[in-house]
Amino acid sequence: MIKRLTLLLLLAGIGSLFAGLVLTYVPDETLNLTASYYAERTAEDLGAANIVTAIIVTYRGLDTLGEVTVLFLTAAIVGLVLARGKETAGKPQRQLPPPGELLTTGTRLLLPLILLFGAYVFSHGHLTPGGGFQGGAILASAMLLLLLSNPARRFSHRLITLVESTAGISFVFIGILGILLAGGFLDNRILPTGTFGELFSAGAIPLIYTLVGLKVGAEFSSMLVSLSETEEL
Amino acid sequence: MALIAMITGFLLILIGLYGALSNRNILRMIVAFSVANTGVNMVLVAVGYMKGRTAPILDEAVPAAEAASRIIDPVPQALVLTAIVIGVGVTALMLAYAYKLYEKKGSLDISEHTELKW
Amino acid sequence: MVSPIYLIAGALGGAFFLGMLRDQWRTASYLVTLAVLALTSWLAADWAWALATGATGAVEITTAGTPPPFAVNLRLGIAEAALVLLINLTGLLSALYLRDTMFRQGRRAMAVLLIFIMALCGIVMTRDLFNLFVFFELVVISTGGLVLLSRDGRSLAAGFKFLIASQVVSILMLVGIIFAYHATGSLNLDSMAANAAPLLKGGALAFFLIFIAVIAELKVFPANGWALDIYESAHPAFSALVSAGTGSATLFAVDKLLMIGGAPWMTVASAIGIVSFVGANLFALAQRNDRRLLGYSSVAQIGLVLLVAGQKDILGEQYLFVAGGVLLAHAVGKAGLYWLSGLVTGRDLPAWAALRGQPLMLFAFASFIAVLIGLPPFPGFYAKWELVHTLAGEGRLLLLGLLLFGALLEAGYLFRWFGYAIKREQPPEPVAPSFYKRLVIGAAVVAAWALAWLWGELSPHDNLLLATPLLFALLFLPLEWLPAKLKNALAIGGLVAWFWLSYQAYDPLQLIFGAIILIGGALVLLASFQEKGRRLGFYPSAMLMYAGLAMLIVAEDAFTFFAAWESLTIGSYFLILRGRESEPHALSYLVFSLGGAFLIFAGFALASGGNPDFMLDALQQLTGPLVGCVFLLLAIGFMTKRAAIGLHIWLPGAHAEAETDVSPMVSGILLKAGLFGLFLMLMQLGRQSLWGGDLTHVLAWIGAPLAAPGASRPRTGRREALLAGREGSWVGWRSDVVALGGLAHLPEQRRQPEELDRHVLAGGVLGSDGCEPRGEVVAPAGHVELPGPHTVGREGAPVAVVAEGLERRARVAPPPVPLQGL
Amino acid sequence: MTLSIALGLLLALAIVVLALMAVRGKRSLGISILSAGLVGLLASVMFLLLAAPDVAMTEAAIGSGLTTFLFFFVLGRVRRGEHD
Repeated sequence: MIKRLTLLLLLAGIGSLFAGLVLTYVPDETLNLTASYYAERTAEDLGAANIVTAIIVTYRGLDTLGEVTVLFLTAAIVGLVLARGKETAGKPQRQLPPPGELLTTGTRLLLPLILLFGAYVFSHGHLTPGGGFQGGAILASAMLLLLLSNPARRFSHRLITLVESTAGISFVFIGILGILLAGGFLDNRILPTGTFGELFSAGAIPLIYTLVGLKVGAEFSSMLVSLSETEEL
Repeated sequence: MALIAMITGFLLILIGLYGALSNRNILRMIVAFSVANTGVNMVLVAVGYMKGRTAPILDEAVPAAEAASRIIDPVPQALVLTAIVIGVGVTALMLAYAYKLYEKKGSLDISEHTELKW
Repeated sequence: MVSPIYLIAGALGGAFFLGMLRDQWRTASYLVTLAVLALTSWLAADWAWALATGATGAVEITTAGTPPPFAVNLRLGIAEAALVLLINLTGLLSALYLRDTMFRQGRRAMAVLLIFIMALCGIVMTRDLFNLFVFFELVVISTGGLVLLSRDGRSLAAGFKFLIASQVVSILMLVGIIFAYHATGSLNLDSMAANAAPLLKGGALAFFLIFIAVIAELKVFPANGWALDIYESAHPAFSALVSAGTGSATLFAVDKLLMIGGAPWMTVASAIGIVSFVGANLFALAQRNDRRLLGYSSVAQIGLVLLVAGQKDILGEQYLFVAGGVLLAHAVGKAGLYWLSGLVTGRDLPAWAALRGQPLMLFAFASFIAVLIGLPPFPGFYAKWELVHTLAGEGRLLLLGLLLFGALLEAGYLFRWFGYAIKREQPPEPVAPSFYKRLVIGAAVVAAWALAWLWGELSPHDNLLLATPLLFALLFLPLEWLPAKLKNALAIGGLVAWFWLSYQAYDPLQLIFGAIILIGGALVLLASFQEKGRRLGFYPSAMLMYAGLAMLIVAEDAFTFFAAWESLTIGSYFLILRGRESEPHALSYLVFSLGGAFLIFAGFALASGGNPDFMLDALQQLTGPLVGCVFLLLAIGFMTKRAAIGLHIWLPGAHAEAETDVSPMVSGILLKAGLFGLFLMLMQLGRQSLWGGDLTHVLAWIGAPLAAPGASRPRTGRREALLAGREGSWVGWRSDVVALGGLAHLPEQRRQPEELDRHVLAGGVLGSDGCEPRGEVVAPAGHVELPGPHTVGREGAPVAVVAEGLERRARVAPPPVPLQGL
Repeated sequence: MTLSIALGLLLALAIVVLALMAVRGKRSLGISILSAGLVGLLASVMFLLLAAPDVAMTEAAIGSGLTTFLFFFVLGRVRRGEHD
């Protein structure tokens, strides 16, 4: 009973904090210091149409690097956790019901479309909403569809981790190129910023976001594959 | 509009925290945490919203010249994107832990795993 | 100079590269990990050296080619460089230590370790608030992953609870960040500090959320249950990394936030810090499991550094010296102890007796404990000296008292643990034979002593490590393999030579005590020639005690006096600990002496009014009510060493159990330190009264009654115990009654040492020379009745008789060896 | 303008109700995971109202889609054991 009481007390405290924040919140009329800088300078400096992508990839590129590492870590640790399981448990393989007819043909039809859409999303990150993470998630959903349609299917871990690592290394390499060629780490002006609105514009942003998309897609699928491999433990 | 979203977000956080800390089943705790994460994301976006302005994408409708007066604050959106992915990362890690805890102890009840005392 | 961004980019590149290697190439991946960690450590060391020698100023690293408030930037100043170096070195050593676990886990675990180290460096270097949050999350996730390395089943539950708590903290922090951004318009720490007004006025709630989240990340005392599970169940090398690395990185993050928060938040930080320091130390007293005890000790030390961070405004430019000293001492000491705990198989404290078979590991254990507590040659000592004086200067006496109380608790449970390791019976399981682990522990010991030398150089006072007596004592450590007789001769030679070299410079008081200590010590050591074998540990501790005493009598300023006082305490503790069942008595001796030492420390701090290099002679100019308190503090402190009534509990036990040649050392020479202190105090302060009572009368009465219980109640049977009882009484009766009574009678103004010898009752001191209690009494004081308050007032018999006796003594015996006549 | 506010209020109500369903212990685990996924989906619609298309896509694809699938995957493994 005391545990429930302390919990309610804690929540009451946090709730009053939030209430305080909401009551004193007054929305700005104009963009503040940093937002106005981004609004004016993104178009000429980086040549990216989607300001949010410009912020994510270049201005706050270190955050994105950290974020991609978060996913890399999660995939590595999930692999570590479930790999530990492999040596210990040896339960008999569970007989799985065969996938339905609809699912297999559907997968064969949808798979290329999903992959194409994913590729579109992360390659046009700097022009339209969407980008590396969303494109990567779509690629992972394509992988998911494959898994659902044929659970016993084995994926080569080698390929997935290879894709993931090459994408990661080239992302860091582009960052370092930023120091050598352009203003600083992760600066996107190592490539010409091209004409505004074109596919090949905004310097290295599309390149970085493609790599991020591949990496995120690979990481999510490696997580799914690790989880699915617990099937026949 | 921003206030509605912010209040919903805070409510979600409180519900999520209540669910996470009062439940005994590990999976329910993780579900509650993912609800709380969605709540936080909603608050983050709500803070960046400005009345009567559009999304920070420059195209024909919002030319670069008058961008400063037409778009909302892009920075919270960049932060939210990172926060969502980090939230998913931590949730996936917790699920892996939950699976291992279940495999080791055969039950999903958190109270059985408290061998370590104060 | 290579740009510091490679600290992050290099480690990341290495981690991703590990993904490329095949899973079977374990050695290749391990070598890549070590190479990356070595490179980043070298880079950090290169920058730290450049910054320390002033080759470059603090360097800003901007990313994305745009100026800071609009892009994430990193900074590398001297503090950041030192911390990054510490984190990388601990990472490298832990990777070495985790060799076999890494091979078993494969390249994924190595990648997680690399990213963990990179994230810690990120926390230290980043100047952006949201970037700080991302690196915190990286640390949380990699901690969750690395906790799985240990084979302990409970680590899963501990890891899960850790993730839950971190998730709650990250939610609060995110909300705080967005509202802080809304209030100040930028996420960069420096620009936030620049226009902090809106943040602290309107957005105070937002800053409160961020501050509380980062403090919770620190795992301070009340909110640390889940952290201790990690410390207890995780792999020791990993706990070393968490306590040294994460602790320091998060503390630096708090320091950056305090830069924005300003004074009100500093008091909050120091309040949380002191509560955490004292609370965690109290809980640590009750611990039986070694790693959980280390966990509590980490929480306490992190609380202490938080306290220092909270005093940043009054510490001024010494802030880096003090905070660095305490933090680095904690990091090295704690990491060393965790690595050491990896060698011992048993998990309860007495199981560490297994270390007794390894003299080197025992020395490492003693050094790590000394580093943690902050004993003289180590950085913690210098740092605490400056901190306590600044606190006294600002009149924050409660903080000062709690700080010293916490430090005493910490010394108590750590030395109790050391006592178990020395005295308890050795468990059957041997210590792990791995060479790598010993290499890592050796590196930690070298780092500890290097820090001691470095902080000695940096401190305004002279470097303790280079004081010749202390150096002479430390010389005996490498010579431990020599036979006892040779070492004994060397020791006696050293003592006499030191007396010969410096007796001209002594004034009469110093001459008397110098003679007793050095020549008396040499005489006592003569008895040690009949010992056979190598007597491991006897000579370093004995010489440490003598070094402390030798430095004590020549000390001019309070700093050297107190450093000498603590060294002799530690030396004598190790000596007494050698006795048969002397573990409880040695511990009670240590707790009493260190308690007394801290009282003296507080007394000096109060007297100095906040000026760290306070000369002893300045005691004379003290005026006002303060003097009474200082007198009281110093008196109690010196009397604990004197074993005066009420504070003598350790004396009989220590005597009864001590080895035959240690017992005269303790009674004859060690107690004289207390007496010297009292003499010094009375000479400087003279008669003092506090709250009406004349303190010196009180002192005299304390001195006299010791005779009664000591003589009338000799301990049962044991010859030493009987001797101890009578000995205590002889020493107590004659020297106290006669000396203190006489001094108390001194006229108001204080006396210079030269005039003093006619009045001082050195006769009493000389007469009660501890070597042979049955020595003939110098002056016919034997039948003088106890001096009641009425007799002391006038020029009573005891004063004249013995003073006249002294003059005959001084004229007759040539100064070099006055004692021969006894 | 009032249309978006009305829509916002409706969405907010739906989200809070679903969140309560996701958290309350009495519902079966599957239902609570599903309602958590729906909370994510409705949140992404709310983000559209808040003029944040990028975030809406991410929340939809990753926040609700992938997370819900991860939950059901682990639930499948665990469900074989004891019924919650």
